[in-house]
Amino acid sequence: MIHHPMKSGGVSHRSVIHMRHGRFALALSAALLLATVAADARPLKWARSGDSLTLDPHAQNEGPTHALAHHFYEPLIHRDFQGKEVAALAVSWKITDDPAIWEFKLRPNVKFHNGNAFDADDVVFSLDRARQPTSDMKGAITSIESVTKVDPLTVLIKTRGPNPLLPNTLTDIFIMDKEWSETNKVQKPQDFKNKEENFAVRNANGTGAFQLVSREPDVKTVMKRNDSYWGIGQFPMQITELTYIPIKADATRLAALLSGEVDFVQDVPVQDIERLRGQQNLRVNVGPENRSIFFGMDVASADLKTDNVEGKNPFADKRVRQAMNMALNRQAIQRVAMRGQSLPAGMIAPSFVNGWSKELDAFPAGDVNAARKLLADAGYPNGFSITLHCPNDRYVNDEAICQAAVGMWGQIGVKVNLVSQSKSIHFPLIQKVPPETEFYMLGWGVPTFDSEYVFSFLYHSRADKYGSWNATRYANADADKMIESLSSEVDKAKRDATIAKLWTLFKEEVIYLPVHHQTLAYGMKSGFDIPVDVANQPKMKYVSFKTN
Amino acid sequence: MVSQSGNEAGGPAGTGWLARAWDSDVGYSFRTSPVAIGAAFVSGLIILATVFANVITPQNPFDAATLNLMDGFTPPGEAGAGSGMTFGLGADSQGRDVYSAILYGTRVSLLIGFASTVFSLVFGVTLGLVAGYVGGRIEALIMRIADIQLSFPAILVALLVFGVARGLMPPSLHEQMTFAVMTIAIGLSNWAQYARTVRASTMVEKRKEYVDAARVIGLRPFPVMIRHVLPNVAGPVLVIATINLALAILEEATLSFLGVGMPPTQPSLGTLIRIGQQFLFSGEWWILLFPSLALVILALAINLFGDWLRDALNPKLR
Amino acid sequence: MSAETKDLASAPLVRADRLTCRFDVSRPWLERVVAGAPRQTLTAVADLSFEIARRETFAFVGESGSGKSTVARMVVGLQQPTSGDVTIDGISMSDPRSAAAREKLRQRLQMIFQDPFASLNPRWRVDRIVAEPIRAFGIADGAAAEQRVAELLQLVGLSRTDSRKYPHEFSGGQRQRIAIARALSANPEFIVCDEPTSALDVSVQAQILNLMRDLQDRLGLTYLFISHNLAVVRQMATRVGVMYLGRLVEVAPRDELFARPRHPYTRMLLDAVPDLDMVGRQRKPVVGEIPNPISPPGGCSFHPRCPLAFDRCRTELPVMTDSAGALVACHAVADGRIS
Amino acid sequence: MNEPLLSVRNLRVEFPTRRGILTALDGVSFDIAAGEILGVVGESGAGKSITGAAIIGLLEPPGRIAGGEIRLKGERIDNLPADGLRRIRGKRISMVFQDPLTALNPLFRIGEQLSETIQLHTGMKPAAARERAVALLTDVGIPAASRRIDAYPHQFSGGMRQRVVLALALAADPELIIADEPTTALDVSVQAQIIGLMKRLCREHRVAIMLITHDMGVIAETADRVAVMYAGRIAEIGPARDVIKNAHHPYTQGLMGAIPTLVAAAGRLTQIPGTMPRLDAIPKGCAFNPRCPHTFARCVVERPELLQAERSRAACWLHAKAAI
Amino acid sequence: MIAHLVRSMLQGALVILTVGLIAFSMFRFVGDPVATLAGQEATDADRAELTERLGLNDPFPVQFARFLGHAAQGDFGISYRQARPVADLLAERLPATLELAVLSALFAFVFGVVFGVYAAINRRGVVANAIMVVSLIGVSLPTFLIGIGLIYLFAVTLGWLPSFGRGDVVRIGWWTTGLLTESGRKSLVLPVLTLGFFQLTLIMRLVRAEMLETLRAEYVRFARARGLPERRILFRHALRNTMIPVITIVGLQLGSVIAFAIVTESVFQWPGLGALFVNAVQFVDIPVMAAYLMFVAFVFAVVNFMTDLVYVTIDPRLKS
Repeated sequence: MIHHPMKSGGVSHRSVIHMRHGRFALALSAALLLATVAADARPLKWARSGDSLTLDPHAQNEGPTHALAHHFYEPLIHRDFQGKEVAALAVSWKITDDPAIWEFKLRPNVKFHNGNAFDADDVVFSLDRARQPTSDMKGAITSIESVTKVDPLTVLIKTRGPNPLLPNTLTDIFIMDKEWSETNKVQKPQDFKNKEENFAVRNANGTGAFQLVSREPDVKTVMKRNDSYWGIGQFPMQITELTYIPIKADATRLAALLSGEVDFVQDVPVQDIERLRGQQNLRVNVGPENRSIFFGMDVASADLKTDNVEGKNPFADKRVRQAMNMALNRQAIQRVAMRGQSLPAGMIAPSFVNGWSKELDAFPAGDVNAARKLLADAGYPNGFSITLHCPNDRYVNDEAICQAAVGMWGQIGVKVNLVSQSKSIHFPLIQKVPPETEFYMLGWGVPTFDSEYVFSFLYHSRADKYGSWNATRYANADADKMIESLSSEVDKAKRDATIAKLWTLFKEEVIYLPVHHQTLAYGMKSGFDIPVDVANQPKMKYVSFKTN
Repeated sequence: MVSQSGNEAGGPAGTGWLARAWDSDVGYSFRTSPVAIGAAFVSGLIILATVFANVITPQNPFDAATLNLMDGFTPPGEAGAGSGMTFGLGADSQGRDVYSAILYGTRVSLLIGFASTVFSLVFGVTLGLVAGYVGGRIEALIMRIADIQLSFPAILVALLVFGVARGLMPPSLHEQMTFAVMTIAIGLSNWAQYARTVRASTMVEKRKEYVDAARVIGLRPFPVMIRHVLPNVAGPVLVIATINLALAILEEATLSFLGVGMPPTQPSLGTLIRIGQQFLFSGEWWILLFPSLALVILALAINLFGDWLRDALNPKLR
Repeated sequence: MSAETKDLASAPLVRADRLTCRFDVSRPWLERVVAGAPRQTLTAVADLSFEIARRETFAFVGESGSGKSTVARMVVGLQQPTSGDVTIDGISMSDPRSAAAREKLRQRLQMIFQDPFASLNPRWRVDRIVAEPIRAFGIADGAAAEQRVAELLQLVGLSRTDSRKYPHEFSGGQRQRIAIARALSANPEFIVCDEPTSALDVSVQAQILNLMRDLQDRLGLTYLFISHNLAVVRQMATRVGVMYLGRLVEVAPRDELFARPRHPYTRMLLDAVPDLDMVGRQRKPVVGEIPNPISPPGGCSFHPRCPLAFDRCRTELPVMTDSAGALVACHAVADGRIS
Repeated sequence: MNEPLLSVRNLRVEFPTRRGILTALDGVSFDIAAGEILGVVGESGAGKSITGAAIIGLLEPPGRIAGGEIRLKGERIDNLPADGLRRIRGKRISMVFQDPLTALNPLFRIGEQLSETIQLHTGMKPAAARERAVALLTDVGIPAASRRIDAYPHQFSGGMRQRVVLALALAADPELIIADEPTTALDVSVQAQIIGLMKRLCREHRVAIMLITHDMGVIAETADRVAVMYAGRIAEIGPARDVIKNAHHPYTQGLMGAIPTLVAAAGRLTQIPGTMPRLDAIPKGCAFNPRCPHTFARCVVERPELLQAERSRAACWLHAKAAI
Repeated sequence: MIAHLVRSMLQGALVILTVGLIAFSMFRFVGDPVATLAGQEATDADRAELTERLGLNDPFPVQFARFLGHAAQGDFGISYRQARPVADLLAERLPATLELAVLSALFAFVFGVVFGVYAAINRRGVVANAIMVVSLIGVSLPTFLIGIGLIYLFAVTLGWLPSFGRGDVVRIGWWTTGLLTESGRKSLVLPVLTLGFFQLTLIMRLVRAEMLETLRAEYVRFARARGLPERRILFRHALRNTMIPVITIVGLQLGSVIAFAIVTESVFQWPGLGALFVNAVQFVDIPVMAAYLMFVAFVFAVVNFMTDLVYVTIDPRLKS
């Protein structure tokens, strides 16, 4: 199963958000203002390219699935549009005297949609449920050892060793009603992998701001405002009825917005942003997403299968990797393939991730001659050929980027055969042991907003818990050790130093060829102003509309 | 009847087949049908253009290294920002000259069209001949299968073959095998028509006495089928093949449009339309419009020709 | 040896022995089951025996459905008999042991068909059509074959330049000439003619009939002649067999048959033929139509239409008996009730 | 002499084709008297069927009447508008086709097709029309007509079907029936029955019949008068016995000699050399001149009109000498 | 007649069986069901156990019989991709596809027959020729281009009609219909036109050809010779005979409209079976592909049977 690349839960205990577009902040504060005025309410039709896979909140750790679940269910802590942590079902949390035990105070007077009261039992039940073998969320909260109720509004969470980052991991762990779950026999999460189905897949009973009215998978999901929501008065809550409609085809989705059938499109194709901006009654908001796109290559194998070089691995030569890196004209990709909607990158972490720096994110200017020279030095004056694997339905213009890159490498004599296919076929090539690709495109989001997450998945040698998305075969024992040390390092300065050292090393080695940090574009009727959510999980209770 | 005696008026004997064909009823019908002439001219022109595509295009759109990304989205008639060359029909998102891409894409479409048409023709005609000539259980079996096949639309069969082929082949081979898979998928979805027609004609022909005459001198069924029956069922087969060619091209386009066809690095017309469709609203109309026009004109020309051929070869309609 | 050869020469060229041909005309299995209908067979030819001497023209005459064409097809091997056998010059047409001899025999055996529009492959040029047997039997090739085709075309009254044309460039009569040329190309001695002129106009028919007779005289051919037209049969045949519902009812030398028809069916047929000599005269009407051959009447199959039928005719199948120079299968004749 | 029922004068029918205009009928003139059977014979392509189709107004496009006139009881019918001609068809002039198998609509009962025609032309009520239909079927010799009337065409044998077709032709008591090869598709014994039936109907219903056939025997038995056609023209016309026994046109003579019979000596048949010309290559002058044993200069340049020859009239210059 | 219908039914059964065999073979041999179901972590013992439990060790005919048995009960297994019972997926999307297909078929049939008859009667007329040219363009225009064009014109430029989906649907039991709401009806227009247009051109051309064939029949000439009015000949005699072959082929077409819907549904995001199938092909979701195939076979068999029923009532030659 493919989780991480699709995962978009962004967590930051630091909330380093660079507000590139000042009007988001304005819009948000305006929205909050309006909320208190309690203007009139109206429905919202929300279109996106893909549907949620299941309503069972613990069955799939996937972006679009969570995005919808956030409207029915709530975690103890969630994040607003900027990625800032906001108290949800917990009102406060702190580490107790035992550094391995956290205490959470729960929100009083909260009711589930079915009228049942929310209390500590539900939290204990839900966190236990999320750690069951069939849960897909268990990986996110492996550090939890046990959850205990103290009183109806207090729970203790014991972790395996001190874990200062625990709250960050809870933002996508939804709380279910224990009684409802038992009545409907859904104490265990749906076993998605083994094609199970349970009551919770089609029904939802949470504490969220919206209640499920009806759901037709891949067609539409209708929700209505939860009028007994605890947050009324705190959030605008102006959407009376929310209809979520997956529309796969770009053109159809856009047509739906243009013709006014939907109010909000979460993924506007980059080429259409300009046109939408030209529309009187429409608005487009763009903003950075917590995700970077890059190419990976097999830097360690003795020989490559898909190349035309006998007995040698051209990628094993750093000069070749540098040449490939130089040949990549990131500005051209940004300007033409992405229509300006991306940030060319030199590292696999956007600016709001801990460890990012301007120097590290710098990249070489496209220089064909220098690249050719490097190749010639490495012994490939006439280049070589290699197969590149690319997804065609996962990232913004993924296929077009690959195509463009193929042309650029072609200019330095490296003939790249492009194989682009669906993510469901592409990702296993990377995840398999040993990997079945030698050259590939991948995108990476950093839900913890910390470089450690990047290192352990992408740079650590492939071993047990680590390196599961590292198909480069890169293995550096020293680096591995340094990466492992990050999780237990409590001294922040020391930790940051290690991170910087690692980034410098990896950048020097040119293990990956970063392309850009992805940008999101939301399109909507001009009556709304929904800013881009860094995690790409907009929560509609925040949305208000203007009456201009 | 009088109308028949018109048919008997043959041209001068002993002239070349071309002259005779020109002078025949079909030839006459061709000469007097502006639609047929136009359709044949346009089809011929397109085929010629695609054959000499590498000579008459400024760019090889299949060679990614020659593309300049900065030329991307150059409007028709303007010079690209990267290479500075002028793009008569504009450039697409990859800086590919739309005109070159159309010719190369049409070449791919035509190749798949021809290959799959030949595939289904050979397959269907063989089965039809055998069914019609041998009869009995073999015929029943073949025709039942053809019935079943015919009750499933070509696009469904093609999708199915495509899906099965993908399931059977290692993912790494998918891209290289696309051409073959497409050819077989489209070919397999169209053979039944030939089989049906050929069987029906064969059953008519085999009752004719010239077949008996051949059998009297001891010819075996196979030579009789090949030498005598086959040439006489060629007319309807030709008509079906022409119309099937148009159909196969459209089918290829549809498959590519649905995303199960040719890859964007070797775009066929369908792939070009699929790519172009992304720019339907963004103002870069030329990326969608020109390949669509090319596809429709090509299909229409072939269809018009096939339609005329059907009427011309059907003596009843004269 | 010479005595034997002489014997062979006087022996009949073609001998058919109790030829029977049945076709399964049952409706599909399922329909039979649902309707509870039995299997149905059509007996096209039943228990037919005849002999054809060298250089004679033996004719079968009968209305449609009488099985005369099936006989023709069985004689040339286009149709396998259900039972019985045809031997030509002592070689069985159905015995597997004589397969090799039969292949050689094919060269001596040809057929001329009814429809000159259907019997020539429209996609072939005349030279190829005419030369097909020559090539198939390996008689000649290349220029020799070309030369032979030219001779044949001239023999049947066409020009040698016609060899480069296609069949559609000829009229019906000319096409039948081409068909005759093809039949003659491999120098056969026995030709089966299945209604060779029934698709032609009378003036053309006369040309073709004359041509066929001339050729017979010149080449010493033996004909089996099938026709529904009594006048044409009278014109061509030396001996005539009359068929009704798959059976022979009367066999007689031509003049005998037309002068003194014995079987009531033969008489009825002769009576029914519209004839130039009938100008203005009224004839007695013929009764009934041919019964369905799938379920022919029992006994003598002609009895429902026969003015002379009596009880025996309804139950007992009459056998061929000699009646003063003719063979007749009729109880009334056998009993001497008609002469 | 009273007015003929049908009078055809100088009828000319053309088929425009890509090789120019083909003249299928050229200057055809003849009369049919009430209650008379006129036989029209000729080889295929001679223009017999086209004559019939032209009279009843059913020429297949692009065929068209290009000249001459057709009068029914003195009233011109060749230039009637489509609807006027339709009112004559079936009511005053009926037609019988060669193949009874295909002439009847397979999806309608015999009775429906009969009643339809009767009601259309007589305005009878359905019940009366049905009664008349039963009577007609009985008249043409269909046994148990009141029961068989509800059968479909495929439930009849060939001979019975031709009887039904005749009943349909008689439905509105027409004055003339054009019978185009009505017996050709039938067996000899059935053929004799249908010929007998037609003769009887002609007599009893006082209906004239134009009998188109290539079979001289049928003509001999049935017709009062015969018209022999050659290459779109009438070669000879006269009383049946005269034409058959004492032909005046060399073509007729050749034709008669070419027909094998049951009585004449079975020697060599008389043979007309060559074949009938195609319509695009009809010789100048007398169309028969290249095949005629008596051709002389005039035949090649001037086309002969029908000239009186005893009781017949023949289009042959041989008879002009007599006139001079 | 009964025999005819029984044969039609048996033929349908044969089709279902054959398609079932194809579907089953896909199920069994394309993609390894054990590998797919067991997941990557499974041990050899797990695999063996699963193989046994799934009955994959049984002889082929036994497995096939079991597959058919399950299929007959509507059990097609679980979608690899959506992890839900395939039967549920099909049932959910069935109403959308059926509604679209039936309306398109109706549209195509009515207009196809009208235009076809018109074009046949006025064979050389200007309008008839125009109809034929349009029909050829229709045959030459791929469905997706028609869809895109209609969306561009009616949804984007004019804004009259919705561009995707079914609009508001009303649930009646397990069935959902868009016919009872205005937005539902509006949503149907463009997909129905798109899907129906191709069928319309096919039917029209077919009707024209058959009508011309019929008009050349001897009984039509005979009907003219009997003086029947042209209207009566055309609409009573000729049309009825034309309809016999037309109904057979149209019957087959109607069955395949459902499958033709694949492209239309993809363009219009129509929540039907076709869109489901396209997704299944892309993701090699064999159970869904197999089930869809079986479904189409079933529809074909049913439609074919109904066609034969109509056929039998029209053609008296089949009654005896």
